Amino acid sequence: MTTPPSPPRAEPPPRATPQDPGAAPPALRVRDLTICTASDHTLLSGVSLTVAAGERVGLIGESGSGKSLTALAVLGLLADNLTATGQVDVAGEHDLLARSDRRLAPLRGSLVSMVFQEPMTALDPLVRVGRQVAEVITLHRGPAGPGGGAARAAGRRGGRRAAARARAVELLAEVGLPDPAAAAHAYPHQLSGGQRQRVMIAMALANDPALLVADEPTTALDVTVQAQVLELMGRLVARRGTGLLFITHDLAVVSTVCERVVVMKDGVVVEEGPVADVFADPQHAYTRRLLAASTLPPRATVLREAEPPAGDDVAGRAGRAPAVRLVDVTKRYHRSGGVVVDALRGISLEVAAGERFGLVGESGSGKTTTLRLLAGLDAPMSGTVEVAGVTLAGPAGVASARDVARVRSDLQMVFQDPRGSLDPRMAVADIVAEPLLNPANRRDLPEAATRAGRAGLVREILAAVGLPDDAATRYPHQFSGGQRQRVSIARALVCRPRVLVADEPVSALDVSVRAQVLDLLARLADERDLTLVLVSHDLAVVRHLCDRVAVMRSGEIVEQGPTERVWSAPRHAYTRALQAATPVLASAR
Amino acid sequence: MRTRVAWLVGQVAATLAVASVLVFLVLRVLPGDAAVVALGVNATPDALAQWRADHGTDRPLIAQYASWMGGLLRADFGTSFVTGRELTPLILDRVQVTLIIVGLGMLLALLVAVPLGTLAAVTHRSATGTLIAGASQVGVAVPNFLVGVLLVSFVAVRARWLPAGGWVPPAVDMAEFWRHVVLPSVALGTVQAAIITRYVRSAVLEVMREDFLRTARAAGHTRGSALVRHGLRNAGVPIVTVVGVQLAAMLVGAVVVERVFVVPGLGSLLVDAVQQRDLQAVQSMVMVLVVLVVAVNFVVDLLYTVLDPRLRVVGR
Amino acid sequence: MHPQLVIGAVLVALVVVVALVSLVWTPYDPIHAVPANRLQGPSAAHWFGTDRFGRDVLSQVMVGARLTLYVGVVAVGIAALVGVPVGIVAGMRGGVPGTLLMRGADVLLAFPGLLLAIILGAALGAGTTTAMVALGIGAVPAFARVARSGTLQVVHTDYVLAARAANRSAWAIAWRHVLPNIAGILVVQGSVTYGLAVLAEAALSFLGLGTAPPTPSWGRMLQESQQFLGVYDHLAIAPGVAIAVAVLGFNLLGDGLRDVMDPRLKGMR
Amino acid sequence: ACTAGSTAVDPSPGPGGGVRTDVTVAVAAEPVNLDFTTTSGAAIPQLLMNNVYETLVKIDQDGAVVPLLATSWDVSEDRTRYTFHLREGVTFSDGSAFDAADVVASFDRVRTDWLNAIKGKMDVVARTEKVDDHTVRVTLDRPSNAWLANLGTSVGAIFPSDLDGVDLRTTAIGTGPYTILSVRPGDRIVLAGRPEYWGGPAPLTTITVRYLSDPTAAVNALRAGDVDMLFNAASGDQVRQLDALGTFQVVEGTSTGDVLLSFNNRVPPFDDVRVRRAFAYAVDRQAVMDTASAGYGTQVVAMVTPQDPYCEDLTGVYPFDPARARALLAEAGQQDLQVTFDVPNLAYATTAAELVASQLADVGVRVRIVTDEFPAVWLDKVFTRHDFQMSVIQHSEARDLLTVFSHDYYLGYDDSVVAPLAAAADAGSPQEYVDGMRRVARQIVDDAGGIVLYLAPTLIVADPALTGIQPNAVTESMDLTRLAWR
Ligand SMILES: Nc1ncnc2c1ncn2[C@@H]1O[C@H](COP(=O)(O)OP(=O)(O)OP(=O)(O)O)[C@@H](O)[C@H]1O
Ligand SMILES: Nc1ncnc2c1ncn2[C@@H]1O[C@H](COP(=O)(O)OP(=O)(O)OP(=O)(O)O)[C@@H](O)[C@H]1O
Ligand SMILES: [Mg+2]
Ligand SMILES: [Mg+2]
Repeated sequence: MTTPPSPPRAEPPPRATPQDPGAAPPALRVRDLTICTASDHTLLSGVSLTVAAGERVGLIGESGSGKSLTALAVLGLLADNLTATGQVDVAGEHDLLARSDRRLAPLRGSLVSMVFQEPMTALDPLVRVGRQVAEVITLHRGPAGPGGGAARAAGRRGGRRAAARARAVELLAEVGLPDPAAAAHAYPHQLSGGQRQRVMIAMALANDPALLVADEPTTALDVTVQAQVLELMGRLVARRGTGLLFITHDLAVVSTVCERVVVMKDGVVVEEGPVADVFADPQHAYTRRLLAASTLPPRATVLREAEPPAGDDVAGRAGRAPAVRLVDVTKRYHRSGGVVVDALRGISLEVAAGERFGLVGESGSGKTTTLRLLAGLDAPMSGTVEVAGVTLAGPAGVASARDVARVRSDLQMVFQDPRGSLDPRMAVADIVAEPLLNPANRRDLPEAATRAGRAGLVREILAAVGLPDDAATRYPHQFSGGQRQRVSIARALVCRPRVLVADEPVSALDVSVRAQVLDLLARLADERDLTLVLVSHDLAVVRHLCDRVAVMRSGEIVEQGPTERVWSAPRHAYTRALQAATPVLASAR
Repeated sequence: MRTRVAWLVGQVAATLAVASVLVFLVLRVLPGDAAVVALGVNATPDALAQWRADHGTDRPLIAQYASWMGGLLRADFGTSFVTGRELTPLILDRVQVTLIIVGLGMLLALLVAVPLGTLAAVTHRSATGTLIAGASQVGVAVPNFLVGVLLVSFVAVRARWLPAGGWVPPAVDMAEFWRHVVLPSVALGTVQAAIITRYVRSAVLEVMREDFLRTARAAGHTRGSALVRHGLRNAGVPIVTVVGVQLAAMLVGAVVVERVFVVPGLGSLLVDAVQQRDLQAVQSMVMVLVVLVVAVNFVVDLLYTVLDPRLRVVGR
Repeated sequence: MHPQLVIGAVLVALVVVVALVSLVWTPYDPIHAVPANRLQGPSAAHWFGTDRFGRDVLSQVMVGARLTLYVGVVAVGIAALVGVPVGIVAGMRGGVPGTLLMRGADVLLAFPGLLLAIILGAALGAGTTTAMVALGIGAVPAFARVARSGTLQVVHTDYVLAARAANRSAWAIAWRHVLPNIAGILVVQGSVTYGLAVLAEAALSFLGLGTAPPTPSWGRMLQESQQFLGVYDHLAIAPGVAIAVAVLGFNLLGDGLRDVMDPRLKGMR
Repeated sequence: ACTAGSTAVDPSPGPGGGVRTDVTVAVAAEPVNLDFTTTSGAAIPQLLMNNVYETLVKIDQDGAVVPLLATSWDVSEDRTRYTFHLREGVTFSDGSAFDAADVVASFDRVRTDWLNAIKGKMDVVARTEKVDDHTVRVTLDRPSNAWLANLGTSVGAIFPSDLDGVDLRTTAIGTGPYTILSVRPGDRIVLAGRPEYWGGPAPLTTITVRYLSDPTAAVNALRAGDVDMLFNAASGDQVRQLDALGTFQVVEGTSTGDVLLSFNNRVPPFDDVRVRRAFAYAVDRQAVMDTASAGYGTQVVAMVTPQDPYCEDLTGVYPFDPARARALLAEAGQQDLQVTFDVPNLAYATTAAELVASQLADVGVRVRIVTDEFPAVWLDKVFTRHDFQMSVIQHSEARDLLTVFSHDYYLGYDDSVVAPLAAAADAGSPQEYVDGMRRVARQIVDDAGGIVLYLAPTLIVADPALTGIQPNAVTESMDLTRLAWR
């Protein structure tokens, strides 16, 4: 338990005090916000919160507690089946909920902007990301005011466009995209998860809004980039007096970024106050639980076993055949305009059967690409890929469809982007049951042959990942980001794979749920001898779960070895940088 | 790149070659004898034999095919069995007419259908949406000839604004060309508009719930402008597909409108030639159609990759 | 309930009921000519008037409902059952097989439907079913193209990738992911094809390739009314409205199904 | 029914001072080419005869043979030698002069170059000789009354003697008042008046013949003022509607188009004359005409038109009498008869067929209608292969009674009685000819080899200011030579 010690407080801090009451209206004032579904189910009730100009407020809470809904309601972007009542004022503009879409639109993107939780699906797949960023700028820069511009002269518009493009590239550079000019030219699907997330952030920052709502903006970013982005947001807040509503599950980030924190559970605000106070002296039981779960014990401390064999070179557990073996694998992507991206530049690694292997590294370093190769979803340009005894790719070429199927009957994958990887037309029960429909996948699960048996397994696994009972009959779009991520995990686990490759599986989960899911993974790994290849930008997660870890950067593995060794004695400068940049839950400020 | 071009060219060439054999053979099984049709009811066997010898239809199929192909390769469709006229200028002339009215009709249809279909999708639960959807659905069921007849009777017969039919090539008299081309294009376009509206509505409904539209709105778009700016393009692939299919269908399917407005297009020429069993003309026209349709679909496939970068295969 | 679905179902049911009733009862013999009664407007005795043969239009419209239903089942059925799998396979497989399929479809698309009908008529013998089969085959390429375009987009989604990673076969992906996600546009394709087929049947009958007179057919009634337009409009109105009702019914039903099948549109106002 | 149809209407002069010299005529069927010597079909001679090509003699509106390129002719005693005195000062449209050599060449060419089966009408010619530049002698194998009248049809068309390098399919060189100016396939053929025409300059400088196969399009074109005259381009019902408007002149003439309900006399049940007669009684021919042609047309029952010299009213032979029909069927043992009715897909034919079928049903005959694509399928199936029981089609040729009711023809009519009668009549004196042909017609009607439902009308709807309309189509020709504006 690493709950920061802090002296008990005599009185609660003043609630929602604007920093400078007389000077500026609060960036955001939400009063009594209630959100109901069309079937009159209340999702959010009586939420009130205030963000003063220049204030940074963290919004934390359980997955599915209504954080995203609050944020969406502020911008008037709730899904059509939801209705919001209450009052929302933003930077002097009153009662946004009562406004029509037409009157709200000019405010969005300029006065208030938002970073969406799931960046993978939030970008228009058909438009180059540079243009998407530039569009935000041009949309709001007309002499007729925000959103206007009917009278714009064509010539000036042309000039403004070019300027917006240039500015977009600048923004992409500021959010830390390497080679921003080339990145601006890429389509969303050509970018990694973290890169897309940064594009979203660039869009939100483009017009220096008075209120910035950031919904888990750094879930896909490695800690070094995260630090850079957080610093950028901090600069914006300071420079423009922007109010920041920062939704995150990462308490350490909250403690470094925010001044005040609001805690939600089950659609209500359960606690709020200055970060230091709340973290030091949580009043609500949930907050206490949250803080308790926020630090993960390193695996080494859990598992006082014999140290794995020393040596950083490619090696598996003694005596066991490797479940996964990559030798000198390269992968190159081609983008339009002849741009080539070397996503993997000759990586080699080996994961023994039953081993838990972590993959950390820079955003865009090729982690997802590596996992795709393991699942046989892509073929490398060169090198050998062996999974579960099958050579998926090697000097002899790529494996046959039957071999790939053999691999997949042992291997399941959790995708980095839950939203896109769930068929929007299928109910969750069907999505989760899907792997069970292939007899090859359910060799160890005789009961899965029947419909009822499958339903039972689905119910079980949904409960195990902490989803409510009614989840089975609902559709993906009716869930929160974290809930979708758990659906995606449930799908991968339901048929008890031997190998699990998971791409940021817990990035959207609040720490309490995260603990639950990680426990589940650990238990399965132990019980069933699961081989785990886990990508995470969260070093604590890797340290908690994995035996060995590889650190990637720019398509190369810069360092690999037993987790504790890498943690305690990092050899590569980048590893050290990662470690240094990891935010810690610090209450002392 | 070069291999890709070669692959495409080869593909098209192979398609045309196979199509030519198919078309040629299939037409030989048409019931009815061109000689009898040409010479009519009182023809003597001698006369029939003479006619067949004159027109080469008594030669082995291989020889007939070879001479037809030989002509095609020189862009020479031969002479019609029945009219004795050179087919090449005739068919090209008709193709031009058809392309003009079909093109204009499709343009009109798109100008109407895209906004209307989008509106129907956006308002799909309200009265407006239901009304548009309903109207387009009924529109699909309205026969071309009815639209044509109504247009003629109001615009041409009652009001005498425009001629009831006929055709003046643009090269002859531009003003008259436009006066004659309006009604047939509108008649074609109306029915197409109804059809395409249905597809646009469906395609737009499909993208309407996408997350990126929410992003666009967060960036400052209204619901409508987000849909126009980002939604339509995402709905573009199915729409372009349907436009391609409908264009192909209209090349021949415009025959009803051609009849009502007395437009000398490819459709009516083909129907006449089929009725007269003028196989030389029919097979050449069908080949022209195959070329046009393959071209249209080639463009459609190309547009897919323009519209949707995910469908692009770069560098291969 | 979805209003379009309900209205559509009601209209289709109406057509079905009328068709069934016509099997046992019509006000008059629909094919018996009474020259003395020719070309009468609607009256108490003949609600929809009489045609140029003095036959009761209402009775003909009732009997014509059967054919209209038949058109939908056979023509749209064939087109969908052949075209959709072809399109999906072409979209999922790509490469040489996909190209072959689509180029084949192109040739068929270019092949004039009239020729197809004549050839089939020669091969199978002319008749309603032959005409329907010809129309169905003629509509295959359109279905294939539409299905393929949808498939091309769906196969690039992450959920298809996820299904592949979950070791689902191409069949299963086609059936469970691709088909439902392109169903919307296919439903539209089906309903449009249906509308066009009802009209095309009339054109084919006139060539002797479809339903031979005097069996009533809405399409032919409408077509024959053409020369009476402006004088005996009831001849056009009765079959015209009947066609509109049937097509509208199937379209609304299709649209309704389409919307209902899309969970994302559920619960929306 | 043996009065000739209307003759040219001569409406009183109306207002309107503009002297239009052009006219646009709408016609339904387009010629596939310009060569009726090798291509059959009525559309080519319809356009070209009289207007472009001329013959030695002409059949006038009342069916009489009158001079045209021949100013007069002598017939030898034995009626096998005709001496034609040719008109002088006639030129072809290519500028060459018309003389006896052209006649000889034209007649000879029928035998050598023609493919069109109507060439048979010249079979009786033994030889054609030039007597001098303006006299031609034709010797027949045997006397023939029909032959001279046949000379007034397309088979007697006079071409220039030198046709080297001329493709008749695309060029027409005749002596008529008009010449082909341009052909736009699928659309129109424009005729230009010849100022140097022997009968004086043509009344109009331009005649545009537009081909509007869709009757509705034709009516619209007329009402929109795009065309001035419809020549058989609209259906009977549409003409009734136009007539009711009162803004056009409607002229009904006769034609040579007999709409024939034909039986296959070779096969059961139609090899039994009682069945054929039963059918004749069962069909209400007036009702058929009312339905298929809106009452326009002429009731005849033999394939004889009012202009034919041997016309005789035989309509009373088969009154509409269903009871009699039933009785005859019973007598033939055919109470439960089912027949297949092959109908060409032509509007009038399908309409007539539907009514006929319904009327036959009334006498207990079940009729299955099979629509055959016309011309290809119908010609192949019915005409060539005789694979049918009953059919209906309009026979448009002039004086085709003997052709249709000959044994080899598709009806398979047993002409053993009729053929000798006809031969004798043809060889006899004009009076014997008329009498003989009447007997032939009566015999054919009595045998009910086929029943003429009605004689199709020539329906002309035109601008009231148009004069010179010649409505009676006594030959295939659409005679536009006297068309003029008032
Ligand atoms: N369109 C919708 N229809 C019905 N229920 C919804 C809808 N959207 C969200 N919900 C439900 O509302 C609740 C709150 O969702 P919200 O997205 O705000 O959660 P969250 O706090 O952002 O969680 P996470 O941290 O997992 O993203 C969840 O239980 C979710 O299932
Ligand atoms: N389809 C593609 N076309 C072109 N470039 C691509 C494509 N997919 C990935 N890339 C590029 O390849 C590199 C590696 O991407 P990958 O998705 O493997 O990164 P990652 O390590 O998973 O990053 P993140 O943590 O941000 O998800 C990135 O630079 C990315 O831009
Ligand atoms: Mg959320
Ligand atoms: Mg990734």
